[in-house]
Amino acid sequence: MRSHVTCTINGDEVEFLVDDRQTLLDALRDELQLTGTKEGCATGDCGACSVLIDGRLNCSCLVFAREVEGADVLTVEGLADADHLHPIQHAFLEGAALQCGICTPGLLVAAKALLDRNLKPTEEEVRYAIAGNLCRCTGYDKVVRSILDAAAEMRDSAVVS
Amino acid sequence: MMYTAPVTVDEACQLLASNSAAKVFAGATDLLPQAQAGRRLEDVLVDLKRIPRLMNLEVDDQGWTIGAAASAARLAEHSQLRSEYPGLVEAVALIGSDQIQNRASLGGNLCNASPAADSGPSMVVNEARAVIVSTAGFRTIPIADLVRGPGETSLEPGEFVAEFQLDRPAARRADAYLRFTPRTEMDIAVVGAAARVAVDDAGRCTDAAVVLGAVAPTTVRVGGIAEELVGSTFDEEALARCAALSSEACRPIDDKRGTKEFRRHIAGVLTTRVLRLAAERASEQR
Amino acid sequence: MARVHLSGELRQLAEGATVIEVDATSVVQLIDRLEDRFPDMKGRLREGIAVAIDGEVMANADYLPLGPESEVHFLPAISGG
Amino acid sequence: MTADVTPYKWVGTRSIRPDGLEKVTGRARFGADYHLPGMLVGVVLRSPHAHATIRSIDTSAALEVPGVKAVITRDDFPEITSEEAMSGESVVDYRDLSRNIMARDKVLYIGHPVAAIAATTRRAAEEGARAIAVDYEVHPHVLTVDEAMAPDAPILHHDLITNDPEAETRGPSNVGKRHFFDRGNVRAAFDESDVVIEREFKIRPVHQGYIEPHAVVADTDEDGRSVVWCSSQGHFLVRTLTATVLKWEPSRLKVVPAEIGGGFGGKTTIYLEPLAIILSARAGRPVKLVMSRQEVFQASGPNPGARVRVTIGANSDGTIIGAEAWMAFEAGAFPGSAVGAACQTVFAPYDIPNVGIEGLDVVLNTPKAAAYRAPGAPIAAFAVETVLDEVAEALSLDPIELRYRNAAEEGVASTYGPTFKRIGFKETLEAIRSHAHHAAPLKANQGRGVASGFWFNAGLDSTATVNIHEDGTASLLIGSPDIGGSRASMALMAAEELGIDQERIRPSIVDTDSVGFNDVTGGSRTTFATGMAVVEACRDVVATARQRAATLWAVDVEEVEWQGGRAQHLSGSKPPLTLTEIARSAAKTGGPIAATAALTARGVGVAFSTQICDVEVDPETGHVKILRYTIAQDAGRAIHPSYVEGQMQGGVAQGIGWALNEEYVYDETGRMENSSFLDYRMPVASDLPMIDTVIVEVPNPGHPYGVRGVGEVGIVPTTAAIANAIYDATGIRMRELPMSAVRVHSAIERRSDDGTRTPVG
Repeated sequence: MRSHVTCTINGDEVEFLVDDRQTLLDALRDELQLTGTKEGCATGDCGACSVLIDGRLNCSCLVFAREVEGADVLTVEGLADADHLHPIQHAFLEGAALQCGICTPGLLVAAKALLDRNLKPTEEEVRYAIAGNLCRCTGYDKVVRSILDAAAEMRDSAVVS
Repeated sequence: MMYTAPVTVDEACQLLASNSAAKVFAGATDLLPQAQAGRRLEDVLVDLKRIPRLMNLEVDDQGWTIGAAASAARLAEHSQLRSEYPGLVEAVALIGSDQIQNRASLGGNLCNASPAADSGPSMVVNEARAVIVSTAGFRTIPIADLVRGPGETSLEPGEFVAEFQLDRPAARRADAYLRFTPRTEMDIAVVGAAARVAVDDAGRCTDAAVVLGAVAPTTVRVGGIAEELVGSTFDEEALARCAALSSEACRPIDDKRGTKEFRRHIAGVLTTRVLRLAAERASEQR
Repeated sequence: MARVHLSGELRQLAEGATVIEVDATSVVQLIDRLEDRFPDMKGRLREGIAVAIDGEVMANADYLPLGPESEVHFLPAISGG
Repeated sequence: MTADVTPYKWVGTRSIRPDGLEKVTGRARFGADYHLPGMLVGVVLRSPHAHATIRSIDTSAALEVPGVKAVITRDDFPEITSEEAMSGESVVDYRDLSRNIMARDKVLYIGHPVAAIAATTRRAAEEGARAIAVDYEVHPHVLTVDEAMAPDAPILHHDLITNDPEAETRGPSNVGKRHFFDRGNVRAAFDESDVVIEREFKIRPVHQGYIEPHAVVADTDEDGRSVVWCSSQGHFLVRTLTATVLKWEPSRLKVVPAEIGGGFGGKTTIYLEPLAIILSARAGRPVKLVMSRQEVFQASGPNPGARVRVTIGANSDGTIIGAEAWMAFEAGAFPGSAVGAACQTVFAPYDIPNVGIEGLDVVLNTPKAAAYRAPGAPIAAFAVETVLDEVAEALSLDPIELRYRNAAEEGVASTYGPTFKRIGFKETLEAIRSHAHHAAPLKANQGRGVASGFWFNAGLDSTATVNIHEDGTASLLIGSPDIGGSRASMALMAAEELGIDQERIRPSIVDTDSVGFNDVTGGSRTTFATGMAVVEACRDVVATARQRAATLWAVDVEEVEWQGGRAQHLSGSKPPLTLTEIARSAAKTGGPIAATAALTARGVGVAFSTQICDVEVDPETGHVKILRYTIAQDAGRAIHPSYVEGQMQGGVAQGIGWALNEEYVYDETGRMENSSFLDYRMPVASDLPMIDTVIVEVPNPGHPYGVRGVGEVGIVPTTAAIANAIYDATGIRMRELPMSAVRVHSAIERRSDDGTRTPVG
């Protein structure tokens, strides 16, 4: 059965049609052409499909598209403002925290979820916050350092603004 | 397949009563991976997360009421629940990554009835109750009676769990939960062990219980723990005897996550450690 | 004269010789000469083989020049990961 | 310790990678991110049996399913005879490759493709797949090396004869190839040795674990030409392999490289491309085929499982005089595991006079193994580097000192034959010995282990084009897919050659019609070989630019030098001309400025890595925790240090997963029980410490910037370093991978029964 969904995605009011069986991940990628959110496993075990739903970190492959009716969804495409990158995106580039990049969208969204609630994370808190995001290229070292750098930068700019 | 999202308990009950192939869900963190592995989705899926009562998490003098659809993350973030039931919150907080935590529900974790469910042992050791509802009304059962075996609950057709109830903890009583997994996160318990102990002013044990997970078709309440510990100060010999009781009580299987012998041995190791942790917490309380 | 080092299976096919001097200025010429001298080697030096010349292992080495003192080894070709 | 301060302006700096912005904003397009108008969704019907003959396939019902537009089976693919099988020089057997992509007479593993369907929706395609009737005659199957080599084992390929002159039986066998190397007299060496240690090892299959499943979109037109968008480690290789399997002229295929979501060797072959191309031809519409994670585990190319026996003989003064290895690798459904490479690398780091190495390539009813990061070498190193640790203990020698005394260096005849040129093995040993980690204190139940490793690295062929635009910027057209940051390295080398800011250089990975042939991104070759082509093309551009300056100044070109991105006149009498000024007047001085370099990259430099790790073992559960990890590796010259470090850290992290928790678990029917990222346990962020890196730079004389490949050698020593650390912590020698808690604990239990050394603390 196909149904109509309206919700906010990356700040835009969006309407789309889905099959009731379709997951949010498939709807984002196939109906809305937002291919920044990636599929690595479709069983919630790799985190490559991570999005925020009403501020909460979720695997979009474990969410039926219809569940986000009226919700506020954030994907990697919504992280940057018009003309400048989010501090986490900037820190990932500066810190060489990505190689192939397939896990990067999910990691960026997970890092944002962490820093939204805790701007002074320890290394261990960062590691557990991104434990749901598998990366096979980097060994996580530079990813963790970049998230810590982003947190420091956001703390500094928070003080200024 | 049809997706429905009722906003009242009655509406949900009607949906289940009118369609035998309807199935409730909250986080779908077991449902969707199973569908991905080939299991056919039911014709009607009933999303419970829009029913306020099922998302409820509140406490009063009588005790705690936890909506069956409330996410593990909300439970873990509730500071009072964390202080009164640290073990239960530990168990719930171990159900998968942050992504899974924001969806997995207590109701889903228990009703999926996996022998390795992390919330099972803690809910049983804390003598929680499940409030079940259908068009015939509400009924309450001890949590231990909810799960019958792997993938099988005691729910009748048309029934679903609305909420869970927990008493307020007595003074100087505390629980704890530990599990063994190869990875530090994103893993399924090879063995889980929940303990609840109470102590007197001198730190001597006045009550103790251990419930194991992933070592039998359902959770296992280990017999003889209280007899071993009451009156003791959790000395090493007593804890060692409890470990032996736990290993004895297991009816584990060999599977891709562990061998029988390993599970039996780990059940003993975790029993000693979880009792010690619960005892420390109980005596710390004023 | 290229100095061909033989090991294992190739050495058995060359009646146990470990090092052979062969007058050849390219690898394909060297292989022809070896096959003439040791007929059992036919077909063993062309497919799935890499050639090491003076310490450098190369696939597709057929027309590479050989110096008077070149040290040559035949090795199973490998694929990278 | 590392080389002198680099004399370069750009090479050796930590620039932002050119493809970074696309990847952090979600705009980068991977294999599954392409959508074409009218595109159909494809699914593959796979064998439920580990070993069976296909008597018949009836697709009539499938074609009736609404939405199904095409159904293909073995009948849609040309037969490749055994004569045609080895037509190319490469290592590939095209007959086996084509039979792995689509089963012919037999299915040889659960997951083996039997048919493929394209439909307007995924559900229709799946319904179509269910409607196909396949009549199987099931045979007994074999799942391990021991089962496959048993005398009465069922034979997978009746045309597979062991190429072994000494083999008694000459009939069909499951042992395809026998590799055999020897030098000196290893038996005599053992007789003379003061210490001889022989040990057996068992290694389970593991997977490369790339997070992006295989994905392709193919659009075949009425003229029989097809455009293919896919993620791979080499789109030219995809074109060659696919064309050969289809018996098409390669020029009928244009392969467009998508960003690749990790490969590690697993995407240096083809699975879906031929299926999508033929489905598209039959349906007359583009077809997208994407593997599920379960399909990636069950039907792509895991690393072989293996059994290994290693014997090492040494004198009391710490000199190794004899070493012997026997290895049997599980190639999977078709012959062709990495046992040949394992035989060559097993003792390669060491200078050993007497050597005997035997390697068997064994087929069995599991998916055909593919390459995985230094294929074969990690298995061989796990055995050798743990036996070496025992030899060191027997001689009460420091493990690093034992390796140092026997380390190969320039002029040493390697155990795989060729004489070593300048290499940096000893430098990596010294880097670890002098590192703070080596002397740090340890607590109870903690242990420290050391191990070393070698890898060849590859040269092969590359082509690169440099175009200078009228604004003086340069674009690089590159044919090597970039996984780990090679675009950044190319830009840095080009900037150094041209003398302009690296941000004015735009490297892009272009399709098979837009640049000359390039071999695969694998064998740690891209920065070395494709880098060499970029450097040569840039030098042509500089020569042209000097010529144009000479024309502008009306002087002879010998009077013009190129310094810091400017043409300078020897006399100094003319104001220097920047590349931008020269480019702006190019139309007047001879036309556009561009150059292409196409070459076989000669002068490959081999690489070494030495690693040290601390573990804590919970004696009650056998759980192993990695406390600290340090890797030293010879990179020759680090072009982009961050991405060299990234390759080192990535190799170690995969090695840790391999060492502790990763393995294929089959049930008795041959079905993989743990084909998900939940039960195939790769390390998560909270499992690992920071991974400290020491880049050793012993420049490779064969490369303009001294580059040695860095992509693979980092994974080679890791499992042994951890095994040696577990021994140091518990007194237990682990000789089976993975060293899971279950196995470590049962070893602790067994050992405490026989009363030998009890664990520390």
